[in-house]
Amino acid sequence: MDLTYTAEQDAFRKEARAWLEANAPSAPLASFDTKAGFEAHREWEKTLHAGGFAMVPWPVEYGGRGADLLEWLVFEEEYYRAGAPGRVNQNGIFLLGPTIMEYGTPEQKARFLPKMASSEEVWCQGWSEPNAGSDMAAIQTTAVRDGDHFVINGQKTWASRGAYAHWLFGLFRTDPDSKRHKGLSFILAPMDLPGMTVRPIQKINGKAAFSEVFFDDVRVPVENLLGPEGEGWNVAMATAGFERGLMLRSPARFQSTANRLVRLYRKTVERGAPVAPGMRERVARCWMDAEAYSLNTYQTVSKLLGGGKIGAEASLNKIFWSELDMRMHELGLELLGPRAELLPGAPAAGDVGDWLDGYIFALSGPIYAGTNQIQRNIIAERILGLPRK
Amino acid sequence: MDLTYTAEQDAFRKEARAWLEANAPSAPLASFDTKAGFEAHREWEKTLHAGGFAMVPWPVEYGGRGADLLEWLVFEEEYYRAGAPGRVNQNGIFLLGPTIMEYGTPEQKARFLPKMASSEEVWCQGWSEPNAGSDMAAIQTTAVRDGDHFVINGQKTWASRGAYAHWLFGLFRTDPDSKRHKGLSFILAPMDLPGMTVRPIQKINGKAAFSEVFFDDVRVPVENLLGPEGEGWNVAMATAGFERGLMLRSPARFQSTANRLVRLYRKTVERGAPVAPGMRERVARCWMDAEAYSLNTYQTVSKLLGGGKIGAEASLNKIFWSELDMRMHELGLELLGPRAELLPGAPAAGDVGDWLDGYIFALSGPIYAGTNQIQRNIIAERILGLPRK
Amino acid sequence: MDFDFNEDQRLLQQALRDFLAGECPPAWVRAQWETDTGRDGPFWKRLAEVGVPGLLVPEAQGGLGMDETDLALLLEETGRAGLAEPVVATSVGVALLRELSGDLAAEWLPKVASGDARLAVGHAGSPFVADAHVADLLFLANEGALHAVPAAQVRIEAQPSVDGSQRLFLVGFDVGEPVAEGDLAQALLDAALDRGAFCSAAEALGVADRLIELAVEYATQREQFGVAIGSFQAVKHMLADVKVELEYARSHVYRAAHSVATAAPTRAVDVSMAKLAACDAANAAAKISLQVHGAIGYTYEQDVHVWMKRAWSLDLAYGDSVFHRGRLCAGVIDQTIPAFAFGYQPLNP
Amino acid sequence: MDFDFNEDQRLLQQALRDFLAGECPPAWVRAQWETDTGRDGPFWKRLAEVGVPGLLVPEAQGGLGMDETDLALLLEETGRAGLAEPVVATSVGVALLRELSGDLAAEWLPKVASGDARLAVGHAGSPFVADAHVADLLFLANEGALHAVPAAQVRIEAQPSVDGSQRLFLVGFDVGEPVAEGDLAQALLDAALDRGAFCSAAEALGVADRLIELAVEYATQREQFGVAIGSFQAVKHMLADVKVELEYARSHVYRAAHSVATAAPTRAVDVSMAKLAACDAANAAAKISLQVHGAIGYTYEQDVHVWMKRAWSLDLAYGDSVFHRGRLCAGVIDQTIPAFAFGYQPLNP
Repeated sequence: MDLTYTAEQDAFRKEARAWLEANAPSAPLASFDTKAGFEAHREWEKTLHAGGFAMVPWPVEYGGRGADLLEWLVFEEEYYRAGAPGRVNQNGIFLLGPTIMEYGTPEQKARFLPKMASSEEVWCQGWSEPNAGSDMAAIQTTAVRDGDHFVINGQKTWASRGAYAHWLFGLFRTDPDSKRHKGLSFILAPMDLPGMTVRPIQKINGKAAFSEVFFDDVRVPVENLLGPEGEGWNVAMATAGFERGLMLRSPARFQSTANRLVRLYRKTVERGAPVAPGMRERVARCWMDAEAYSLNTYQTVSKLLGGGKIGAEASLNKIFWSELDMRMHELGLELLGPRAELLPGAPAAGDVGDWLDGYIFALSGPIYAGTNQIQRNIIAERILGLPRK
Repeated sequence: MDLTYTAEQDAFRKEARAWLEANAPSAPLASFDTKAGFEAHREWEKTLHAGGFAMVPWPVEYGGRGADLLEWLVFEEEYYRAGAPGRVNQNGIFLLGPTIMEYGTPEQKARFLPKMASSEEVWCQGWSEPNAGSDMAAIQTTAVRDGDHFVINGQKTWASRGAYAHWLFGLFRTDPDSKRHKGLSFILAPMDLPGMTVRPIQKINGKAAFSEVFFDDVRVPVENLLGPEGEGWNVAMATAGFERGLMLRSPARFQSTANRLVRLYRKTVERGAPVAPGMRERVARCWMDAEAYSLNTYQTVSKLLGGGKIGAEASLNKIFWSELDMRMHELGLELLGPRAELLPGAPAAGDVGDWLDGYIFALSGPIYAGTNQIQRNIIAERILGLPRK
Repeated sequence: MDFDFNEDQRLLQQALRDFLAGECPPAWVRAQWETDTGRDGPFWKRLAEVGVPGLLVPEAQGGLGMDETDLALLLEETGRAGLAEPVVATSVGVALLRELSGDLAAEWLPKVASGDARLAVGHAGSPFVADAHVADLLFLANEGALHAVPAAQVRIEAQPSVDGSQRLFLVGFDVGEPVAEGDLAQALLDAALDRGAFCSAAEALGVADRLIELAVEYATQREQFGVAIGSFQAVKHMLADVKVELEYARSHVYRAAHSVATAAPTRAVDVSMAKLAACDAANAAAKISLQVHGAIGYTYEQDVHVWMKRAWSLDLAYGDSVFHRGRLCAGVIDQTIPAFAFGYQPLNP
Repeated sequence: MDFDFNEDQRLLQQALRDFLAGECPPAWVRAQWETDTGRDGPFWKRLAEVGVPGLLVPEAQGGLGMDETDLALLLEETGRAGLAEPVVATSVGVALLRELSGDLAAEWLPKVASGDARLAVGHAGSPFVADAHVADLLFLANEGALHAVPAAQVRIEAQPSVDGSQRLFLVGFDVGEPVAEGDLAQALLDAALDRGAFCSAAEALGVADRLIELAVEYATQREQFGVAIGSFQAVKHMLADVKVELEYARSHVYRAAHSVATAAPTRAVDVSMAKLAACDAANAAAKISLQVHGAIGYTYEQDVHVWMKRAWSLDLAYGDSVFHRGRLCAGVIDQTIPAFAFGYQPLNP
């Protein structure tokens, strides 16, 4: 065990910090759930890509830097410290990307990964369906083989940024007689095919965030099949593992929120606003929990670099970060007092910042990527070994 | 709605207070889970009975005072304020008593209630069995009719004060071919019958508290059947409702603990001992919750006096008081600091009081009288109307 | 001692529930979010016809002459319906008018009872005044004095809230002759804050109830893994826990109603407990209802967020939780304001 | 940067686990509760043979010359086994001897390594000294100075704890020549407290693990309603939640091991976080394990309470939670002692 960085890691941090200071936008971009914000975020991704920081841990040939996961963590820390924009192609680069690396053919890798790294092509996911939410094995949308195409019919939902994305990946039932986890295949589909209709859904803050995607005899070439036909569930599970795991929820995100919370607390006390006596401890405890998440991630990365694997442990992470994120935002809002409900544009909003929007986002944490109830089942059954039934 | 007491209620309070001041033991009695303590508590019950306060809401003919439930609440408030001893016959007077009043024959009432009120006969309960805990319908102990007797074979467990009690009441399977809730009967059995063996069980503080009771061809006369043969489940459910409900958990108990907690907090702060900043709020919140429990009980009593009934709502109470009681004792122990773990006899224990023992008792709250998990099922299914399966 | 409502009170509650279920369905509530004022004058007149704004107005002035123990059950219904009209602010204003009496009361109380006037009240619990944009008369504090200011004499600046039902304003006015000063003004302002906090707590009960109802309904019809999700113990237990929280909050709110109606010495602490308990229950119900609904609940088109945001804004109305926890501690820990355990009161002499 | 244990460390952990499973089963632990001292000299010698008390003793003095990152995994095992021997106090004492060096160290370190001496340490985290009754040498503070006092020169008064494994004493002694004074004494005492708190946290991890294991075992075999109770979602989710808490506590404890071993500038805050997280996890595991066991778990003959009481006493050992929360706030909120987010450290120059 050695918790100090190597000279190389420090040098990389220095380089990333300098580059981000020079290049990160000084003002927040418009939300990437809007058309204009989506394009602005793509522009930023191009800058990142040009700077060589788009996909730090990917191989150079796919537009990455060929660094290891520890450098990825360092980069994320610097990225959040710089307050750089959210990653508009997160579903592509963090979810699908690793899956293509594991299951893709050489042609698929060459075709998809570089354009993903540069965000020339932005991806959305097509997992859920109206009747397949927590119960993902209930997928009904079919992709029936017809010569060298699959013909897709059905409906996907909760596709983030589905209205602007260029490609969709998801699970489809390629064996119409199959049940549950069998007979599903993992298919990649461009969003501009005839027969595809996208209907945006607003999230609870009234902003568009995800979409329903309807398929009406949509023809997708068979070479867009990722992994073996009928084995889509296993391919998807690898992706779900990544999603719940490391890359999308880098510890720097929560440490950054915790640091902002500490600053908000200190500022609130300094200006003499009323603060509950227990707030001091509760804020410190959030900071401590964010720290635990960071430490735990470094443990996981050390394990991975030592040849280990992430399994059901990802479910532990999901519960921990999602509950921490809500807790931190609740405290932030409590510290804002009567101003907590004001929209950022309100004249009296002053420095309320984005705690409210952050809270609304945090509220989705225990729901998406497998509800926390599903995660608890997984922990109980696969980690603790309690009986399924 | 009128939240003031009548002159009669105030007069009764005055009378009870004066009597308790004059008669309640000035020092705590030995635990009623010990032989000596058991007898000392029976002595106190005799005093109470002589004073006319043993069973305030019972009819005069059965040794009560014929008062209503509001006066009962007032009496309880005064009883806890006086720090008077625990009720050694609580399983009799609060659980079985009301059941006999509802289901007993005139002979049974005359035979059992007066001696119960005076604690000449102390009762223990025989509900649970090793394989029938939360799942009480799994009862296996049989009581087979043989002429004018039932012949009982099997085993009961968790009978509080079973080692000293004079009588036991419980559910037995009188139809050996029956399943689950059917074929059970509610039977009263003296503890000195041939074939009964009592084995004490120590609770986690090492003190005897409950017993296993073994039945080996124990013959009980049929007149000890309470309610119709084979209808024991319904008779027992009425009892379980009382247990979870009003009488055993009078609000004064929790208000008294809350007041002690406030005093402990103030004393701790006054003597300059370290106290967590949030403790102030947490203590106040406990006091507020004890208050809610009291208010809620007065609501329930008002409803009962207006002709209403207690149903599944008793499950709401069970969860609330049991969790509150644990929370209050946890805070009490936190306030004691490093002395919290000392046994009361330790030379440095000083004024640690009985927070530790109270905590150990509080820990049983979410378990006995139906675990809180069972109560949540009841609330969800019977109050909220969620589907059973 | 009788801690229950009478049959008339229950009937009035049921009548209002039926009225609002018919007249003020979720679609209507949501439509109000989109209008300029978020308030509907003609609907306010209809509310007056069923007696809501005039409930606290003495019968002599055309009201029902009732008190807060009657109002509590009605506010649960406005909360349940998600009604955005200024019932709370007007009720608080009516009580001020009653206390002030004289010409001001004689002029305004009948107008409130008939639905021809709405009131707004500024208080120490918030820098903002709710519904200042539609109020005909505003009670505003200035340097310890209380002023009754007609709409024409105020300047307002809208402060948009995440809750589309909540319309908040910073308000300025040209200071004229106060209607009360010194200790009297302070007492009136304190009472206004307590009354408003109690009213908000009562609405929060209805909000919590509605959020639980929505979750139970959804969990009963939504199937996953071949069964209704409401049959899963995880769902059951989450909802059971919040139901417990709600029912004990209810006890605090009903007691606060009595304490406000009778100006009990413990009023401040009683109201703070009610506000804390009810708003915590509503916030918990919001989180759990959202969780039970899953992704569907996270969409704008579903109703969960409407009541969730009501829960959030009620939590901040008439003193946020920090304010009320402060008063609770002042009563229970410091004992600088009266708080005594219910049932443990000193004997009447 | 490598936040993982190496294979040797894992093997040593497994070896100790096997040893304790064989030599120190629950019946043995419980038997110790009933003895006068609660400690077993011959067993201590055997522990010394497997290297436990001598782990921090330099190789030159017959120890293993390892550090706290090695010790962490072993203390998890002593916690898991419920071992009551003075491993923690002796480890803390060894570190003091190492720092003091000189004749004292030369005399005592070999004796500790060979199992011929046990140590006890008084510190600011508690008025009581654990294991003072069996210690051959006691480190005690007096007016800012640190004394090393042989057993013959102390007066002890037993303070029975609810945890039969915990033996606490008030200790007096005739003040002689101190072994350290002033800043040095303070630094040594601070380090002793931090080391002891870290050790207690590591034991708490093992205690929590054991409590979860007991619950899982019981829930898997106990049937109610015709199925194993472990198949109920309520049971599953309670245990899943405490498992989450435990695993994140683990991260804090392992980092604290490193901070203690390297005397990191953030040592105080890192240790306090570890102590808080691990003891909270152990206390939560105790409550949930008890709840899963139901009435059976509430009996003396079942093992749950043995580990539950370990959790309680570890929570109070080497600073209670109020002490450690105070340090956490001093670091994070007041920033009067060093605390910086892991990974956010300033760059090396």
